[in-house]
Amino acid sequence: MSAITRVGGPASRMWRGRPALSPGALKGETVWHALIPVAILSLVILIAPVLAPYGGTDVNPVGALQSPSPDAWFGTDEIGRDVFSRILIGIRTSWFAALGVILLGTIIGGLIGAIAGAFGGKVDMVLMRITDLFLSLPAPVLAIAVIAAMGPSLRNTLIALSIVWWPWYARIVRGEVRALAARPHAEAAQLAGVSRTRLVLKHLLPGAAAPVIVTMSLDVGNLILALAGLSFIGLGAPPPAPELGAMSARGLQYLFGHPWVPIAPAAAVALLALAANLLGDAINRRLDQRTTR
Amino acid sequence: MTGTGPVLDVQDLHVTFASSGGDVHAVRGASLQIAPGEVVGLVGESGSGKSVLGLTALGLLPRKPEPRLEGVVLLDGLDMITATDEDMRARRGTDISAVFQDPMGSLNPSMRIGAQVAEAAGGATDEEVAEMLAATGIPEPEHKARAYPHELSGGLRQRVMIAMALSRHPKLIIADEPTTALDVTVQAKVLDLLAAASRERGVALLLVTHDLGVAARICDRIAVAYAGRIVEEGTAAQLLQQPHHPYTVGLLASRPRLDGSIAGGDLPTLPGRPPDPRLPLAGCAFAPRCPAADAQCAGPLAIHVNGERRNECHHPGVLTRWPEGGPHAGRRDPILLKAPNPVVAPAMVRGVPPEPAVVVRGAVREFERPKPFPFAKRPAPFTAVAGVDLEVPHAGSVAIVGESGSGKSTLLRMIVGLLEPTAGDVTLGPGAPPQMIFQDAGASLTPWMPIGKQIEERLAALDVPSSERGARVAATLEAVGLPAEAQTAVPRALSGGQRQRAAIARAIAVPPALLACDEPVSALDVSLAAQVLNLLCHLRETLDIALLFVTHDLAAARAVADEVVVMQRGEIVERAATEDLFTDPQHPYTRELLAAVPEIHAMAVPA
Amino acid sequence: MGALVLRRFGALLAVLFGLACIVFVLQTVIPSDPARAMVGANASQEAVEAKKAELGYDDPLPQQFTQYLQRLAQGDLQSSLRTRNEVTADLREFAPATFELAFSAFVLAVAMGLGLGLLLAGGGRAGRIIRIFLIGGASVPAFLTGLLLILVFYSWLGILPASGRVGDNFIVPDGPTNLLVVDSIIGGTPDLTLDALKHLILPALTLALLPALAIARTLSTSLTQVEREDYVRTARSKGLTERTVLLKHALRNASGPALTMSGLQVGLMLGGVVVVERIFAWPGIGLYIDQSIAYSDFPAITGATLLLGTAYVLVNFFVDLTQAWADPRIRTV
Amino acid sequence: GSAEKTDSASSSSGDSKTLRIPYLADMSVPDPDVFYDIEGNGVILSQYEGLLKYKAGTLDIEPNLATEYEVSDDGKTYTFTLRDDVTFHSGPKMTCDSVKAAFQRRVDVDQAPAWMLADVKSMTCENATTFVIELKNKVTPFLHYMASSWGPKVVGPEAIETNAGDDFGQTFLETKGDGTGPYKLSSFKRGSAYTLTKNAEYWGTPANFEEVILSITPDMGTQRLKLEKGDLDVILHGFPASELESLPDSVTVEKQDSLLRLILYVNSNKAPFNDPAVRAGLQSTIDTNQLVEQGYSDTAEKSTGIYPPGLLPGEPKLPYTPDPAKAKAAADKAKTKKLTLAYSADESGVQRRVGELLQAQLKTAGYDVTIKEVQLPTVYGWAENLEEAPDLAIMTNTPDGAHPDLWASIMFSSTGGLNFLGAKNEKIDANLGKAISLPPEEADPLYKEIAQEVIDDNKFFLLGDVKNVFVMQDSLTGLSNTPAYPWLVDFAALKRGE
Ligand SMILES: Nc1ncnc2c1ncn2[C@@H]1O[C@H](COP(=O)(O)OP(=O)(O)OP(=O)(O)O)[C@@H](O)[C@H]1O
Ligand SMILES: Nc1ncnc2c1ncn2[C@@H]1O[C@H](COP(=O)(O)OP(=O)(O)OP(=O)(O)O)[C@@H](O)[C@H]1O
Ligand SMILES: [Mg+2]
Ligand SMILES: [Mg+2]
Repeated sequence: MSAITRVGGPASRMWRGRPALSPGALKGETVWHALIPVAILSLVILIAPVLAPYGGTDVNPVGALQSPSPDAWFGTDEIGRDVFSRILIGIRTSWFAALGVILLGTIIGGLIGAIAGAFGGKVDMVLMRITDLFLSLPAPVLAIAVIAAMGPSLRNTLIALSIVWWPWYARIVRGEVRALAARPHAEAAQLAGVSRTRLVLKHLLPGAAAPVIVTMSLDVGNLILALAGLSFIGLGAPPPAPELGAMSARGLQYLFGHPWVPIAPAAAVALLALAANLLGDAINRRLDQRTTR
Repeated sequence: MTGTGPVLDVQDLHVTFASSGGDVHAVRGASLQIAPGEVVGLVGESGSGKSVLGLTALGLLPRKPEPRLEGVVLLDGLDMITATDEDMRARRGTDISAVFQDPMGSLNPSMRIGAQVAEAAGGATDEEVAEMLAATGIPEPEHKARAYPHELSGGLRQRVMIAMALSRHPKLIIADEPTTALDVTVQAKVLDLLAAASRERGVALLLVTHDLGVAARICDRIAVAYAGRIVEEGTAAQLLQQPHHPYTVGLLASRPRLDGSIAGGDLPTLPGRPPDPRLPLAGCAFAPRCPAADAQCAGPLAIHVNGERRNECHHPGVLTRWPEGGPHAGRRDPILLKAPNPVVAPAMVRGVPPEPAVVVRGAVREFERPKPFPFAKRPAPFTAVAGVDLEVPHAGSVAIVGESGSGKSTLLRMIVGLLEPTAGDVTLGPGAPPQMIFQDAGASLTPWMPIGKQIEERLAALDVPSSERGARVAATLEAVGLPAEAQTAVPRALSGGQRQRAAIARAIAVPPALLACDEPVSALDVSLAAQVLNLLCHLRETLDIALLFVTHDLAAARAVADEVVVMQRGEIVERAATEDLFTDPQHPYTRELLAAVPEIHAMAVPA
Repeated sequence: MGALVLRRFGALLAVLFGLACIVFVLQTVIPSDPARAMVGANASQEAVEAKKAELGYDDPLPQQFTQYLQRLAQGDLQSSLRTRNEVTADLREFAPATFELAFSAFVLAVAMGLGLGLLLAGGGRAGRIIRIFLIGGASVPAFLTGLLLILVFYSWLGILPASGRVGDNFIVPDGPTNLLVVDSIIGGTPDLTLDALKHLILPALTLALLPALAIARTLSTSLTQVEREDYVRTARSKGLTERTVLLKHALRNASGPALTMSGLQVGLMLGGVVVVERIFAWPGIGLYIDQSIAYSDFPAITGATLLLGTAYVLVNFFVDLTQAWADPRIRTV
Repeated sequence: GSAEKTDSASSSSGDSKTLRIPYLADMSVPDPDVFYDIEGNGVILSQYEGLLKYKAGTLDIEPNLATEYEVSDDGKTYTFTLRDDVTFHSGPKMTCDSVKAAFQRRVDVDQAPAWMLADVKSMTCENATTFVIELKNKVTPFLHYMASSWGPKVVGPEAIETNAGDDFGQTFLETKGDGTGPYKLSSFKRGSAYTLTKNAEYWGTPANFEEVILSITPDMGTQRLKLEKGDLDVILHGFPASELESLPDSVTVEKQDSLLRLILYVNSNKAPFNDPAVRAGLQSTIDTNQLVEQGYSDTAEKSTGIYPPGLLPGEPKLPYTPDPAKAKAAADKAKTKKLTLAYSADESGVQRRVGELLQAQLKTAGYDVTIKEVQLPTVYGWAENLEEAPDLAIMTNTPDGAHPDLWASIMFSSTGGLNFLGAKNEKIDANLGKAISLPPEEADPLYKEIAQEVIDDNKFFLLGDVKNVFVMQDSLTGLSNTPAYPWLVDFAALKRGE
């Protein structure tokens, strides 16, 4: 890059249209609208055990493979468990599983990204080469290999997914931290005598929060789908765990005779992903507006 | 329809954007005519609706949020308000074209220059493109036509923009801040080119700018915009010599001039801010800021037309000179800040001359250049600062001027310790470590942290006991002229000028021995700039802070500095006391710099 | 550009080496014993030990690693426990089908992503509805999509075949490329080409769906961003039609993130082939992996992982270069 | 040009020339001396023939390539009279030498099925049609080996001579074949399809279909849709029992007996089931009725004895009766109530279903059961570390042939190949050792003793006798199969119409 272009011009480019002393971040209708489904979902997840007429592995007395009826809202599965109850509890399992992987990914990735971004130089180089390595590999294929190696279990599946998931977050966090570190505010803070840790924690990392949140929300759907796909090829949560992906994958053989068995959990996956995606999308557009307006 | 009438005839234009915080009235009844071949300047503070007016004429207002348009905008007979998209599109390029502010952003980064010019010309051969480029003074036009925008300098890019704007011989060019992003010397050349091109070809030019000096340099006529209206209009000479509207007087006064200094005094400033574009206006919009306003000013608008001249002041000509004294009159003595700080206060012994704030000896800074390919030999490093000696006396004020890329910022960053010099020494005087004010105030504040917290951080770093911090933060904010609420505000919630004050507040919360300022006002419009410059000078006086001040604005340098240093290609080419430098420049480069300053020569200083 | 290619190529080699390391680590942690699996259920403990020694599983790790690398360099991926063939040979047999499928899916995904992205970027109510539809669509597991597609297009409409690469009334040519569509064109057998294409549609569509949505979303986001760029305004100020502005100015500059996304989506596709090839009985690497999993055939799984990983790395290498082509700024950095 | 096969009539589905059958997965290799799985036995058994075979629908042995056999009084020498009208697919006539060479190949290749000839001392050809095998010691079930699905097959000279290479033709037989059966292997495309073409020179009743296409169709849903549409003829296994009812009328379902058995293994090498009393409690914990009914609908029956039905008439009856109180009492003595239950992965998920049901049953007794799915190689590894192996395992097994020894010695002996959880019982081992060389009337009481021992020892629970379920076009007739050949119908006997 040759000449440095001045960012100059009238300051209005940066502050126009913003009311003085307005409150902050996630304000705006779009986000609130999208929060409603997620809020309802969270509530369902919280009180799922209470809502569910039966336990996740309990048998509904109406019998096996019964079609939906007032006694079994979404019918029963091949061994007579109540599909509705299982879905309620499955949403919980899937949601927590997805959140688990995402959180683990965020923590590992965030840590690595923050360290790389904050230290720069050699540390950055080494950490980012490792991250790049993981990023340059096809995550699902790698996950399959890892689970196949460790043996399928929900725990192993989650570990494998976390292993392939964190690099995204490392990348995002590092990118943001680097970008922020190059901004004058980081230098200004440094000149103000702020310690290195505080600089990273208070002046750099919070800036990465927004893109990370967006990615996290978009990832919920992806992860549940990934779990479903793994279950389908026999590498998912072991039975009888009411995990939505596994329920749908294992129920697939009943698609023609007893369609509710695979379709109901798949619809729940879609619903879950839709809610998370809507929120992510809304946050995304909101942040987008904030940064470009 | 064509020929005799104005190329652009704006009558009582209203542009309103519907936004979530209420309707934004960007333009509120502006009227403006431009005759064929005429060069008209449109000046005014930020947010006065200049760009919106230009874009309306182009039919290029953003679609989201949807603007509401009222009035008439006749472009060579076609009403751009009622015209269909297709009609407007057909006029663009042929009847009207544009040059925008940021030459980097305004060119498609992934398309060769030549292709973009050819496209603007509605199809052209390579030879024709080369000719067009050559006509705007681009060297080696055939070669440059094959370049991508990022491979050209800012000045060249803007010339390309101009070549594109001229390519189809339009009747009117709208140039929106075409030179703001350029270096002073380049700025002058580009301006002259625009003016020459439009005069030679008889193309009318609407030059949108916030700098009266820029307008004065080339315009036949100047229109002054305020709060979405044209408040004064006239020939350049009339308007500059005998402004009738107090706002014009204020604008003129707050421009630091090459012949003026504020050593001791203040740059006159326009107090206050333009009205909120979301609020309805009754009467004169400028009244709240006007020293000559009275009850009448709240009444219906008074519009005076007299031949070429037109103004909307209730008492035209009442103000010939902006009254002395800026907004800081009452806040000259920030006692609390001066209170000796046991940890950081310089051990001053009466009688002994204080040590200089900083001494730089033979400072060199090199930057490694990337290898062109993996196993290549590393190319010789790039020398940004090539052996600089510099001394800033205790509580002194030194300005560094010079072209873009001459190493000014690099030098500053070495001085404050953000960069290690490759060679040479930087010796800091006693006192609190140096602080720095950046060009982009917004970017120099942590976006999510309240201003108060950011100031407190610095206090904490210097071991100011936590019990004292609150009071000190409040006092500092007051000292820089920020309201107390700013303490809890995040930077985004402040205006550009306020943000720069906040940055200054943090820097002086514990007065440093040296305050390095890297173009602290170039991102602000004239009146805000003057306010900030004043503030810096006051702080220097009251707190004994030495100022090291980087700028490319020589007038600003003259206003604040005791001594000026001229840099070129990493070296100091001239160094002199301010007065000497301006009256008797030695180095040819200094002379070139001085000549390029857009100065209002014709203007008699209002007495 | 030459320098860039060289630099990226260096990175490519490093990544491939890293991939090899990861696969080696995986191989050493597998709980099931390949030697045991290889000699079968009834074999004696001694036979297992002998096999272990033969395979070098009782050497110290560093030695195993160098041996492993040496074997890799010679293209030796050991033998599959299930098919008892050299994994390399198996992969050679299965790869063309996957290549054909993934490539078609990729083309389809990019095409659909482009179309949908442009639609989405159009904004308005229609855009919002499409957006919701896309998000919903992006949430259906591929195996369900696949079966439902078969149900509709095969069982109900009867216009497309349900599974396999080709109808069994066709003689499948023996090369030269083993890509059926290509081979049949070379061989001048249009009816086979048509049949092969018909077989491709549903699996490719299933595989392409999620990536297409992701690409569409990325493209529309970056298009909306580019729309706000000054040069788009400049283009308009030249009096260009909206179409020209969009296609000539906005799209190319917005393509960067979408390209990156396309490259990344190839990773998802390669994971997706395991599911899709199983549903559509598509005789490719995915099916090979699926069957190998059921057999804990670890040499096969790791071999296939290596192959898919390499393919992915290569694809992204080319995506990188394409991106540099699309954005001249990258070339010089 | 056209790539279609010359005979374009074969393109339409439901014709009389092509039989279309799906496989859920690739078979291992079409080499009879290596192959030891179930999926793929159709490819082996319609290409290759042994000296004897099981008669359709029974457990009786009948002649095949040998017209007669004779066993010496000491039970060590077997003399087979071979057919003289048999030719190999590659052309040459089958002679005693070819048979000997084929048997020798099995020994040389020395893969899993080689054990059937492990006791052979010598093989001689007295003349072109008289093949004599001398054993080292008496092996009563030896004739069953000859009839077994995995028994020695007569492989032709293409593999043994022309393409022998240095691996006894194993490379050749990975994709090609040379046998004597009603079908020859005309193409073997791994992952896609295997094609068998009618052997016009077949010595026996010629096959009805010109061609059998076995296509790899791993998803049962896809198989079903293709079957409904008429693009597949018979689904041999894996069809979910609960979905049978929803099939259209154009499809018939045949449920036939098989020797396949659903078994629960108990790990007696660690707590809690190293305590015989706790193990015994399982007898009253397991509700076999429920497992079989819900797991299999009516595609399996509750097991009544230790041996597959028909192998040992008069064997002791299984005494399992659910009794919650007893179950709980026994479970209370358990050192730990945390159990792991493994099941081997299968396509129709039936073992998982049983596992889940069993999990629920164990839960009522107070156990806390974790289920996991395992693949076969993992199962083989259990024996090496029994402490780490699961507490319980569900598996479906079949004996190699219809003889008690073929079941008991592989399942219950301490060294049995299917004794995955290392159950040890000296009495059983001793009895098995004795019984193998005794004539049936003396051996049977020993086998019954063994059965009683298995019942009392509670290390194996026999849960269900699983049926072969063939889902087929109702236009197909001539279904013929035998319980000893799981998942298999005689391709050659099937025909369309009539
Ligand atoms: N797209 C828009 N949406 C909402 N408000 C807008 C939009 N564009 C401009 N405005 C508002 O209209 C007013 C006038 O803006 P305009 O850009 O014309 O000012 P300007 O005089 O060109 O200022 P500057 O010197 O900063 O360029 C401002 O208050 C601005 O916030
Ligand atoms: N971190 C860096 N790495 C490489 N080159 C740099 C770096 N910082 C500055 N330079 C180069 O050093 C030269 C001097 O830069 P510097 O920012 O000091 O110039 P300046 O005089 O402040 O210019 P401007 O007026 O445009 O701000 C420029 O050519 C610039 O490209
Ligand atoms: Mg503007
Ligand atoms: Mg600078």
